[in-house]
Amino acid sequence: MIINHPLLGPRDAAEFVYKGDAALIHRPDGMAPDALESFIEYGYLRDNPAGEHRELWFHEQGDRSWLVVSRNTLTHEITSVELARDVARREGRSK
Amino acid sequence: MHDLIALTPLGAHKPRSDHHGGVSLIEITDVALASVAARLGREADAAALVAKITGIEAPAAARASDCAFWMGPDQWMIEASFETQEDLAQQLAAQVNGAASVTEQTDAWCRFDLKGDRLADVFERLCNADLKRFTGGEAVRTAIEHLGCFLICRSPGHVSVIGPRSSAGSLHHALLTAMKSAL
Amino acid sequence: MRYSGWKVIKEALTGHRGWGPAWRDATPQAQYDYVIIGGGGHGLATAYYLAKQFKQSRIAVVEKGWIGGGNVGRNTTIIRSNYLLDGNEPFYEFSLKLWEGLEQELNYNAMVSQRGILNLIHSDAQRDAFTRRGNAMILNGADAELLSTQQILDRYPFLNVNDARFPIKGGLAQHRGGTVRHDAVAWGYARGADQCGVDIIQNCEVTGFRIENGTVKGVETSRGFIGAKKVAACVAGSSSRLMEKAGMRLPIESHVLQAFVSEGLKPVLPGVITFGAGHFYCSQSDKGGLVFGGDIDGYNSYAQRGNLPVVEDVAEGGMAIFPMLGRARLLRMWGGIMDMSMDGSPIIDRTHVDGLYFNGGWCYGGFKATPASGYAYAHLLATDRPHETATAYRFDRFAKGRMIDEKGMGNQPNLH
Amino acid sequence: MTQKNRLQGGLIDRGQSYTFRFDGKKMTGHAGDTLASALLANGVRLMGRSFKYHRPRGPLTAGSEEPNAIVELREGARQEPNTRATTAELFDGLVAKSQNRWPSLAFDALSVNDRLSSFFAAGFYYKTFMWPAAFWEKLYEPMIRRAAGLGSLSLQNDPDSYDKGFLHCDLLITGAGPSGLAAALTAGESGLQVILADEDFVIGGRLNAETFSLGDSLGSDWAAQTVARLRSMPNVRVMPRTTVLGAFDHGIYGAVERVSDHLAVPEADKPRQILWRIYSKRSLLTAGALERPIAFENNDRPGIMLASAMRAYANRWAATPAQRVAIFTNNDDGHRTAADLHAKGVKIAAVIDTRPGQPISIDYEILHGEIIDTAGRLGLRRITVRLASGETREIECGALGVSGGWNPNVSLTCHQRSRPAWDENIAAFIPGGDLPSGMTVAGAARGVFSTHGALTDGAEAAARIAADLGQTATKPELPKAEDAPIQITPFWHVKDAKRAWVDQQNDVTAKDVKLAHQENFVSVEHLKRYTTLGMATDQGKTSNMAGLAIMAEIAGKSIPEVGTTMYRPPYTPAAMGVLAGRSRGKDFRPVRKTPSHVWAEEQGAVFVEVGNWLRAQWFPRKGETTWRESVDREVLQTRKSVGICDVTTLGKIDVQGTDAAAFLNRIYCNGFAKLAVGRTRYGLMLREDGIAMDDGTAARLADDHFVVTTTTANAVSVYRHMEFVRQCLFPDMDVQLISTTEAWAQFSVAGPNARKLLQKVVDAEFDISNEGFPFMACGEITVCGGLRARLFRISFSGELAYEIAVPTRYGDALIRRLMREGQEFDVVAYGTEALGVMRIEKGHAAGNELNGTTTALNLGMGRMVSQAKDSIGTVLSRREGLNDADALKLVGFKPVDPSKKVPAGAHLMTIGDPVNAAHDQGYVTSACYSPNLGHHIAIGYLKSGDQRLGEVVRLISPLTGFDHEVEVVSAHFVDPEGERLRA
Repeated sequence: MIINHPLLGPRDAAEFVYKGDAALIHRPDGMAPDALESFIEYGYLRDNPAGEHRELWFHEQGDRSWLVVSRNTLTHEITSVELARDVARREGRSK
Repeated sequence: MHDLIALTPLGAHKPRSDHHGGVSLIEITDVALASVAARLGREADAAALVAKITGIEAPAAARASDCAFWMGPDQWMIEASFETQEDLAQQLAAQVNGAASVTEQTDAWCRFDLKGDRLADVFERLCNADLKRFTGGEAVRTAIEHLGCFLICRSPGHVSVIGPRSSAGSLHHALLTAMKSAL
Repeated sequence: MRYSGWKVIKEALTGHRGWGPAWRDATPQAQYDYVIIGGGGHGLATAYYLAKQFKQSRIAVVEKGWIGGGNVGRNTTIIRSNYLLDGNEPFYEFSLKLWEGLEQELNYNAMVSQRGILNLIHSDAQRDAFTRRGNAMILNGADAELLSTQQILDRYPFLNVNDARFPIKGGLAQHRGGTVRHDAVAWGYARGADQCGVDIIQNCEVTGFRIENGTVKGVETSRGFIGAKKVAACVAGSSSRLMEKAGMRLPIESHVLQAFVSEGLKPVLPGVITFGAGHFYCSQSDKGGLVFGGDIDGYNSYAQRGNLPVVEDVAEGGMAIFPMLGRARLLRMWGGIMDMSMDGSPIIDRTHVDGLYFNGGWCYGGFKATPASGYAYAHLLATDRPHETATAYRFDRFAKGRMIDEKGMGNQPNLH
Repeated sequence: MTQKNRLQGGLIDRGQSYTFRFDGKKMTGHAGDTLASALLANGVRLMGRSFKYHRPRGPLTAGSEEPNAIVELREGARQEPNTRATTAELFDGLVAKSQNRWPSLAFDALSVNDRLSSFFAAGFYYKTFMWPAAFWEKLYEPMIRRAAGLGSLSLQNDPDSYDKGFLHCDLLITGAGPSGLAAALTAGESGLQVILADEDFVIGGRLNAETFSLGDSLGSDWAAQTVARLRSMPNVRVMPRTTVLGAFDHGIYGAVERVSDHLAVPEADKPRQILWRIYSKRSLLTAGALERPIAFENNDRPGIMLASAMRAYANRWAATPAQRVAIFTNNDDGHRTAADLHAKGVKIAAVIDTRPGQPISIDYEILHGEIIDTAGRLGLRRITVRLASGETREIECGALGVSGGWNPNVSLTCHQRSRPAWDENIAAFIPGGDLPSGMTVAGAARGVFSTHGALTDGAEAAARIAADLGQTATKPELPKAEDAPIQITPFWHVKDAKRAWVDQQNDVTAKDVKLAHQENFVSVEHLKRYTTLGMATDQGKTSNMAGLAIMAEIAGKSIPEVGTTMYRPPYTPAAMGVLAGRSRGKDFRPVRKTPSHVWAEEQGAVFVEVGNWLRAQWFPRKGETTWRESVDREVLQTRKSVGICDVTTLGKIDVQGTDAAAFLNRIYCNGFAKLAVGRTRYGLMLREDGIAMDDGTAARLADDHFVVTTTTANAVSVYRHMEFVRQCLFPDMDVQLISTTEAWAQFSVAGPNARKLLQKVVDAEFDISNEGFPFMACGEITVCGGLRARLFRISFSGELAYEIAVPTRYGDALIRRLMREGQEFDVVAYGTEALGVMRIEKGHAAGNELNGTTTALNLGMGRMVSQAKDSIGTVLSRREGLNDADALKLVGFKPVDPSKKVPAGAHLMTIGDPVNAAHDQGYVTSACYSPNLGHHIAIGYLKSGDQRLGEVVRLISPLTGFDHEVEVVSAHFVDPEGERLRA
């Protein structure tokens, strides 16, 4: 596969390490009263869609960026690639 | 001045050089390296600092200047003469003013420079960088025989491979094998 | 129709006119006691044991394509029970025992071939871990033997020991492990189930569940509604897609695993061998093809095909230990959808919907589990209690912190 | 033997004669021959035996789809089983053997299977060999295995090397026949970066096998001229002998270039083959079409081949399988073969056309009918024809060309599971929808069969692609070429045959297809799997279509209703060696060497693989005969005086930024916010699921600067994890990470004299006294007169110990200096074994204990997990199953009988309990002989272990034969109070 890195352009997916669903960005608050329940869901349940999937890849043999890649799990077509840090900020992970 | 004698990454007292098919493969040991990574919110300052140090604009993504190359977002590697700036990281750290984190990298890496006309023929047996399109100033990080390496294109006939120092022997073997195979 | 030596001879002499269908193509009835979704090895085995062992009737297996077309038809055919953890080892040993009696049980030659499995050891720490595992196997009633490098070389004289990057320091052998003719497992169970009256319905895709007041009433399919008192999902890589229709999110990701076969070769490998310092395992089929595989590609996928990096990685593993394979040719490669669970171990459990049951999360180890999975699932369906060897395969083990994590990789399915 | 069946003309180089041997028989051929063409020229038709019935077979095709003529090529370690004689290029001295026969090709004992074939019908295995049950592994299976398989491996290491490579292009064109060449010209002239790959060693595809002309030239001449033109374009790379194996995601193709297979031995340092990973923006499949056979009684005799193959042998290779041949066809193309061979002086015995109203010839007889049988045990002698009139005729001939029509070569279009679609006009499958991304198909590969059609289709497709990629393309001037329409009436098999072969390699007959149907194996996939149809080394290229058609006929369905033909990578089988490239044997993975490696080698150290690292395991000295002697000495001397160990392999991560401390507070389960500058702390890292991930130390060099260490094994994954936490979870923390593992040579200096030794190298201005540099201190110092260094007072051995780090290039000099300065203390170097012994003696957890299933609680560090902060893993570590009252706890074990071992991997049982899994109490993780205590010791996990100190438990290891008693003790065997490390 080819991942079109937002800074570096097309790179072979073999340079990356895969983690999983980009929902892993949304780590629950460990100090919240219902933390255990939300961490169980965060840690163990996945949508696992057959179709569009937003997922995390780490450019281990490259610039060490974590990326959020939107990829179709049926066709492997990739429709968007963003720096995970930008996504995390946009989705409320800023301090 | 200390009296310890350095070893090259290949484990000798003198850098190694090999020649085959019109390409030279030369171990480079006289360059000091330090990484400069911008502190949060100080990205522009850090880039300016790199520019100040190197006398040329901080390299953009996947680019290299004469004495710096891009490593990752808001992070650069500075290259300097080992002879005069063995303590490069310390020197830089003294100048950053909280704009960047500086880390000593000199001996984290080994470096082999390949020079010759048919480098593209060699590198197409080694990694996925499209050397044919390189004109000079490119800096890509990729894998060569399982080793994560930087490829810095100094000019079309001159490429530096900067790889993990502990695997210098394996990297050298891979480069020389590819030269003999392709040329 | 019973297969017998006499029957085989008679048919040979009379032009094979007397062989009937191995199973009937059934048309769906309006109502069953049990509808099993998924005509793979596990689903067919479940139907067989449910009818035969647990004396249940009015059973249908619905399959969206053709039976045996999922992972039972695209795997590396290995059977073994060399597991470490208490939650797993009794189950897989039970499965191995069922394999050992399978042909006589089914009157179908699935070519269960116990030529042994050998895991190579390359470091002292690995030897310690394999020793612990071998002991766990023996304590669970399975067989295990620690082999020296010389013993291994006696069996595999062409193993690379002189030029090896990672030396071979021994191996853990399970002599009762081996291989099975994978397609025949699906066909044998289908034929057995059919003979017990099970309806096998191909080309019938489940499109939804009918659930009323928290109780399942049946399934909507591409061939209409089929009513059922109990519905049993058994669809491996498609688990998340199916159970989503019942409002469930699963502790499962679907990943692609590639497998490979070489051209036919005269026998070289007696048993199954796995490399311990790279990703490669290999056996040789009765037809002579070297059947081998390695790691999953590592990304979520339903595409049933993989990519080059893993092909190369597997070949590298092969050439690391068997440099004599260099001139053997890879004939074909294929990919299957693996239901990778969060701890690498399966689930056979009830769901939050009454009458709806789930079997999945087999990762890439489902083939060897086929008989026990069918048996244990049938047990659960018939009695509403888990089979004694499958009590740990519960959904709530993640919430309770009782993971069964053989590899110790945590909640990262692609590392199991 | 003379080349009695060599014809005139052809593309062979008669000036270059090669001698070769087949089954020991010496023959000659010419440059440009394949093994098959040379054998045919020499009058050899019998080249192989089939898989199941060992039927005698000759070549069916002239290409890589060959199912029959497969041989063992070369000898010794280079022996190559299952090599297609039809593609093996002849070279001087070539040696080949027929395979799957015994004792000889002409007389094969296992051909008895053929006589018994009625017992071996499709699926017979599944119904038999079950009685008695025990006989399967003992008798039946070994018998089957011996009989099965095709060629054999040499069992010797492959002496050749293989390369991998990477190519980039705008357009990859696969197949260099008329459409591929026209496309390459078009794309090349438009300025695209083009790769033109073809599996053949002569570019041109069918143009080299036909007699018709392109414009004023012969097809083959036009191909040669075109290749020359393409080679002159710097943006076009022409790659003959290059098979595109597979279409992978996003325009990546795998291809194998056979660099040296046409040579006796590769040139020095050159690879045998190269696996190219081709990155393409677009690809164009111009792989042509493959002719298909017709099934009829005994249609497999040597001499019976595809009509197109017969024509190719005659036109390109100037070889004919016999001097008198017949043709059997259901389409016009078969007649071309008759005409071409006739023109070459071969006698045409007859052309049998299944269609009424067939073309007429004045040169030879053309019959309307079908072939109902053939004769000739080891080679065709005679065919029996049933004429449309009903009368039968026997015709003598030594070869028969069969044409059942052409199948577009869609293989690569299927690699991403696109399903071919049925085209009624040509009665064949053409590429379907959802092709691999970026792929276009042109020419015969999509059913455009005429030469004119192929040329224009290729050129037009390339022009469209060029335009897509922003280049303007002008259609090149293309020569005039034949443009014959397709005239075919589908005809798949002659009815009522007893044995009409559909899959020739696997011996599947039309009757087997019928039997599969009878037993309900109707789906195409069931048919394939039950009968093995299409599972041979040609992947069904010559058989699937007929099998499908026969099944459709029996089932009363149309062909597309029954299914379609699918192909998987690789297009043709690929050598394992080339897929592995250079990563084999010793070069399987790179080696990592420590800074003291050269020195350690000089000392005669024994090395051990730790991941990719090579570390000194122990340093044997003269007179020491066992490893234990060396290790014991290293341990005792370290504890008595001082020892040095290279610990560079531990991961080191530089953590900087104003939020560095807050970041580490997230990463580690224990607190780091309050760690003072100049101090080091042990840290335990959990995975988010609450299980211990890694441990190490973090040294605070400045307010905003830490150096974190990881275990050797987890250096990479911990770094990745930290970047995940930094970039994805807390993107606005001011923290920067970089690995410095290799930048620093780090040595542990341990033992009561460690400080005294270090004081000899540390520059005087740095106070490393116990007061000035207490336990867990860290700092930046200089050594040996000004070399910058780092010093950490940390201890894995339990001794007074330091880790000293200098820039890696000085590591070698530093260890030499330390060893020299340490002579007065009798300093020893110690390796990983002694390191392991000392850490077990001290009860420190390492990889065996941090096995991915253990928690802080199990490690006896439960209280370290701070509940006052939200660090990774804290929440899920609270789950009940991870906090059982009888949870495993890390404890020590010593043997009740001090002479006994306490082996790692042994399990633990309560004395008196039955020995089984249900009563398992735990297991031993790490064990060693303790030279300080004089007996074996171990650490491991025991249920409620911390409450069972003093209890005697039963240690059992049935696998390795241990069963004795051990006492549960504290894991801290040496200096439990930690006085030494604070000394």
